[in-house]
Amino acid sequence: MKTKLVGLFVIVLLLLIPIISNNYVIRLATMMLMYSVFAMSWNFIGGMAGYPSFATASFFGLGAYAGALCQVNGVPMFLAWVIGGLVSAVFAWVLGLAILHLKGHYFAIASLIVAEVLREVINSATGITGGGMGLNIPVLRMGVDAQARLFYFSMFVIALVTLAVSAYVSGRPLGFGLKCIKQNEDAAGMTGINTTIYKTTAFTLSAVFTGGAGAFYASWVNYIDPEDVFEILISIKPIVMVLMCGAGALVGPVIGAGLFLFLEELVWRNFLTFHVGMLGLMVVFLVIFLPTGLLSVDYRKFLKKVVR
Amino acid sequence: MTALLQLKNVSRNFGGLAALSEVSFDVHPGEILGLIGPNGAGKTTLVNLVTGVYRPSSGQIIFEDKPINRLKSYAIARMGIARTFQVMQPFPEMTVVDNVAAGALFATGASTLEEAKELAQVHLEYVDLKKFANTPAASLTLPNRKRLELAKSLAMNPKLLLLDEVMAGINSVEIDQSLGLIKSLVEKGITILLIEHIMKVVMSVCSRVVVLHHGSLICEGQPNYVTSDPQVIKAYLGSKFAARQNRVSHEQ
Amino acid sequence: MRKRSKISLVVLCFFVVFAASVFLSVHEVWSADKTIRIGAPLPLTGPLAPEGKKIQQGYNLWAEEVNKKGGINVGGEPYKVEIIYHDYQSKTPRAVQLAEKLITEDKVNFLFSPFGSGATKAASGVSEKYGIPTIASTASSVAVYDQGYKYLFGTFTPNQTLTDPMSKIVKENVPNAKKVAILARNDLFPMAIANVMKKSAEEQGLKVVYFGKYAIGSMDHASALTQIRAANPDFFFATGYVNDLILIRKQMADLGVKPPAVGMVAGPAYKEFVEACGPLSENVLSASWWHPAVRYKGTSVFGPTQKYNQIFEKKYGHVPDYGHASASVAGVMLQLAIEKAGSIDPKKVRDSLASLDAMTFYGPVRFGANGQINSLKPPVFQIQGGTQVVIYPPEIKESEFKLSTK
Amino acid sequence: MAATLFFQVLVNGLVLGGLYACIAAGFSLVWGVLNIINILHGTFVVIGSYSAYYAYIYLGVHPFISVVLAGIILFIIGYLFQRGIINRVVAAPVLITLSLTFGLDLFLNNSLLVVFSADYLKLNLANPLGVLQFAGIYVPVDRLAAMVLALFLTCLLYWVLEASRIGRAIVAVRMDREAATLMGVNAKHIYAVTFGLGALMAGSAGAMLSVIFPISPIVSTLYLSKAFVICVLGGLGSVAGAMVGGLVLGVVESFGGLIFGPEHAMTISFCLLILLLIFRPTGIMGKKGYE
Repeated sequence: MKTKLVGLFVIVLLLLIPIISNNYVIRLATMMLMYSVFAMSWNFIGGMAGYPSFATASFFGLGAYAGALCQVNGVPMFLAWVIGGLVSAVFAWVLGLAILHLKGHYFAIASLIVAEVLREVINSATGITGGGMGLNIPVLRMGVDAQARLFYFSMFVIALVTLAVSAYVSGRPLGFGLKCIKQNEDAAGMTGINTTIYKTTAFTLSAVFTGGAGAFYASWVNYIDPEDVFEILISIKPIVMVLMCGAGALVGPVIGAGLFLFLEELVWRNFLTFHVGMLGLMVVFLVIFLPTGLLSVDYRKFLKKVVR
Repeated sequence: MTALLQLKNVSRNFGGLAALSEVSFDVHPGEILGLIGPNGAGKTTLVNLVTGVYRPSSGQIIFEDKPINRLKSYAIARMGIARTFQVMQPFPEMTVVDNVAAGALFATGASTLEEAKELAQVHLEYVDLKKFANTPAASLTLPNRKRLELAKSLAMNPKLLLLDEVMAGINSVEIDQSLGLIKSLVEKGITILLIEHIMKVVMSVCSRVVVLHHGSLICEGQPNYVTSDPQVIKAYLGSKFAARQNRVSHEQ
Repeated sequence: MRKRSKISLVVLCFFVVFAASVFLSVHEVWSADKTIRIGAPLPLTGPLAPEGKKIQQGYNLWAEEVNKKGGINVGGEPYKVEIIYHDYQSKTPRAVQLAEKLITEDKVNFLFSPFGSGATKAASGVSEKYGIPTIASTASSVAVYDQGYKYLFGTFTPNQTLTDPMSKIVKENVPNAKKVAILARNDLFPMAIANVMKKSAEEQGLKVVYFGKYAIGSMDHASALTQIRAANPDFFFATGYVNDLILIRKQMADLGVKPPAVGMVAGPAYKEFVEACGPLSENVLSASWWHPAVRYKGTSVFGPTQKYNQIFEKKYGHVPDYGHASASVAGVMLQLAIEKAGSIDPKKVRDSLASLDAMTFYGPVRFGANGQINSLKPPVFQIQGGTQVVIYPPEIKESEFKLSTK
Repeated sequence: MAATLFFQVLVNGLVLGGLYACIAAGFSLVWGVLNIINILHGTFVVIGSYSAYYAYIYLGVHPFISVVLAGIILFIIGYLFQRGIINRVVAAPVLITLSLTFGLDLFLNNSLLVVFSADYLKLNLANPLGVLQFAGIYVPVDRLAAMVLALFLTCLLYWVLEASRIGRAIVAVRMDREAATLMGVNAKHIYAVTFGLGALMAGSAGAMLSVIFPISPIVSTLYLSKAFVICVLGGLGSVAGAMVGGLVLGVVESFGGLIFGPEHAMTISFCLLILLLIFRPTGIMGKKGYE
């Protein structure tokens, strides 16, 4: 009951943002929602199934390019987002069948390298993608404020859908089976779980919304290039966000995304040429001191300690 | 009477080392077949081959007249082969009831998670673990973990149950309880392959016994026949003991 | 108990983030009057950082010089200049976002565009949307200016103004010149300039016998250079950024690629290139939109070219290159336009820029209808004796073209 | 003519492969023993290059001698990083360790950017080593020397692991940490030494490469991505694997560039990597059966 109330409160708060703040804050809030989509998506494969996936950047970049190319060729924006998500999903399905038999470091590296491969491929397919020159996406013919709000609410919907699917999955046999796979994959197989299909489904779920967010991003910033959308940092960020709030938890990723963006913004504002380094320190700090998530810190105890 | 499970010349190599070579035997429906052998004989490898963790390097495994040696473990599980684990417990951070529910949900007809959890309660009752239903599996004591393993396997509603050293590390009173439990399973119509190295256990419940040594099948037959086989004695107790045994029988 | 504390922590987090975002949004714009604020998104980290730093030096020099002289005179009232930098980490979309942030949140009056044609084109949509006059100090592709935008003005003439004279010089000076090989980085500017070089060379009656692209981030050019050696060209033209060209020049020597003429854009204009290549940089041909050897009697804040060089060298300890100069002149253009308009109203300054006709240390400044400068004649230069010497146009040339020997 | 081209490209590939191998050897060692994917590796190489550059400019030390100096500097840096920070997560899942070294790399690389600026430097020897030439095939001596030196260092590393006391301890810890600890090996120290050795190899590689590649903090990611590919190609944790992986990558890139055009050279090597991961994740030199 209480959780529901809190959820409702948060949703109302998020809905209020575009009414009470300026375009820049709306942009930040949109970014936060996008980060939370990354984190929730990653949670399917990383949190639920326990596979150390560094493939977020691949899915994001692929979705961005698929969506952008659709839009350049006249496909309506919203449809282009759906296509971006689907392209990523299909890619993830095939990729999953190929690399999900790998474990641990091998899987991590394979998923990490995929983004590099895609980046190189898109870089060299100059004829279609513009290569390193990037791709311009047609600008929407509407007012600046209206645009900011349109994108905010669109991302809000995407995030909500992702959350809903996460919640749905975690309460169903799929989520249950993934939990088993995370604990002991061999035993899960012998319990009758088709581990290949389950893992691949989780991988695909983690791709579909990330890909959709990628296509969204392309429309939102009007310009993408391979260096940007396949950046390795995109793969690392959701992991840190989820780690911040405990892997596997449902709303954890959302809060992690908010906190992470806040810290990132803070660092970025205060250090002109050293913000990347500060971001690195932040990641180090979070990983070393909070490997099980902020939510696992009993902060009342902590406060008591501080007060005394 | 056709066999429920047939192994035909099954071999498995690991990096050039033969863990199992040319093993053949049948498991008949409704029996308790003992599989014994000293440590390192290849017993667990055999279980892993039957349950699809590994694939045989050569040979065939047939279950209910269908070859299963190329199937994945989930498919084998759904056909009705369940196993317990020797050391590890499957899903340590999940609750006891969830562990059992996993078996009920994925290997049998339970269509929803709720239904599976209800079924799980029944099986927990059966092995007397109901009071621990909501504790994490990792916190159970060793004998209780073994029970959990059993409950989980039963929840899969198996035709063939592979019990991998369920008696190891528990005291004699508990062994007797377990034996009772195993016998009651057979009455339910479940065929059992009992993997053990404690001979006493095997003797009392098994109708037949096969013996593995260094990856080969060295003897097959009634429990009494098997224990008097000199090769088995040698394998178990070493050649010195076998020689002494020989001498003793001579002197007598 | 624990569960409740978790939930309240969640709420707390949200409040913190929310409060912070509101705080950030009202974050006061200080001393809004009497100051002209100019936004400059630059690549201060990442692969383009060297370029970004150069541009920043150029802007800073201008702002300092203006403020030293009391600021910009807007209808009799002096305005100080403040440049607001943000680092876009060499990531173009981030540059676009920052352009918007600078306009909406930092409330800048004018904008200097991000680095290069690609990012400039991407960000130009934003400044057009908000009607903020924007000076592009590093964009040469015509495609950037032909978008029909009204608020974008650029300091670089189109690319063929560099390649036409270069290929002409090669044709005239290399005996029996027939064959050209081109190797280009697969990136916006390097590809664009390679393509126009192909056209220029063909117009001169030269035959392009090799045209290759290399991936961004290549660490080895041996295969391409081996093929080029086999093609035996009279003129080899390579495009890329400084690091690419340093590596290519080194590997040319390693593999015995010795054409009589070697051209490279855009690296040889920078002192780093000469230092890093050492003797190998000798006789490398290049062209750029400006060169410290040019002599224009500028009337703006920096005076004539010599004066600009002097001021620059005094502050940074080395001679400026075209990147520095272009950045400084971007400021000068804006200043001239504001002073002419007598206002900082974006629309008025925009119109004033469009009709600007002035002489600066950088050269005469007039913009075409599309906003790209069309009054410059870019110099062609060659590295001789460890420095860049101008060999074209004839009015300002310091030396004659020399054939490569290494 | 075609034969000359073929052999020239082959030689190009082998020499390049030698350089690649020396970039990857230390990375492979750390991955194999510590089970840590060290994202810092590329930045370590760059620090090695800077050390050699400034040693040459200010002290006139030849970069091939600076190999020792750079190695020592990096060994200390590596040892401290491991002992101070990375040891805290040494047994943690790959998510944690990879994110941690990634964060450290962002920090260290940005620090280099602030200290040295992003401007590209290159070490120009007062007496360049020149080019060997026979039958129309060119071999640059500096690359050749760097390759030989790299081979030598890699063999030295191999020997250290095989024959020295500390080497045996490293191997023991890698086989079974618990058992090694019981036998009196200080695992923390051994981990730090191993990480230090990995950094040492990176630093030495950097010193050698300072005469070949432009030096800047920015190029670290290029080195790192090569190390990745080579490690998986050759097989993890095996010093010989890094050697083989490097040579294979060098040759594949050279011929890939020749056949498909230089813009595809890197794509080809990445595709090779993915295929290998799918079908033979233990690499060319690795043993069958993994994790």
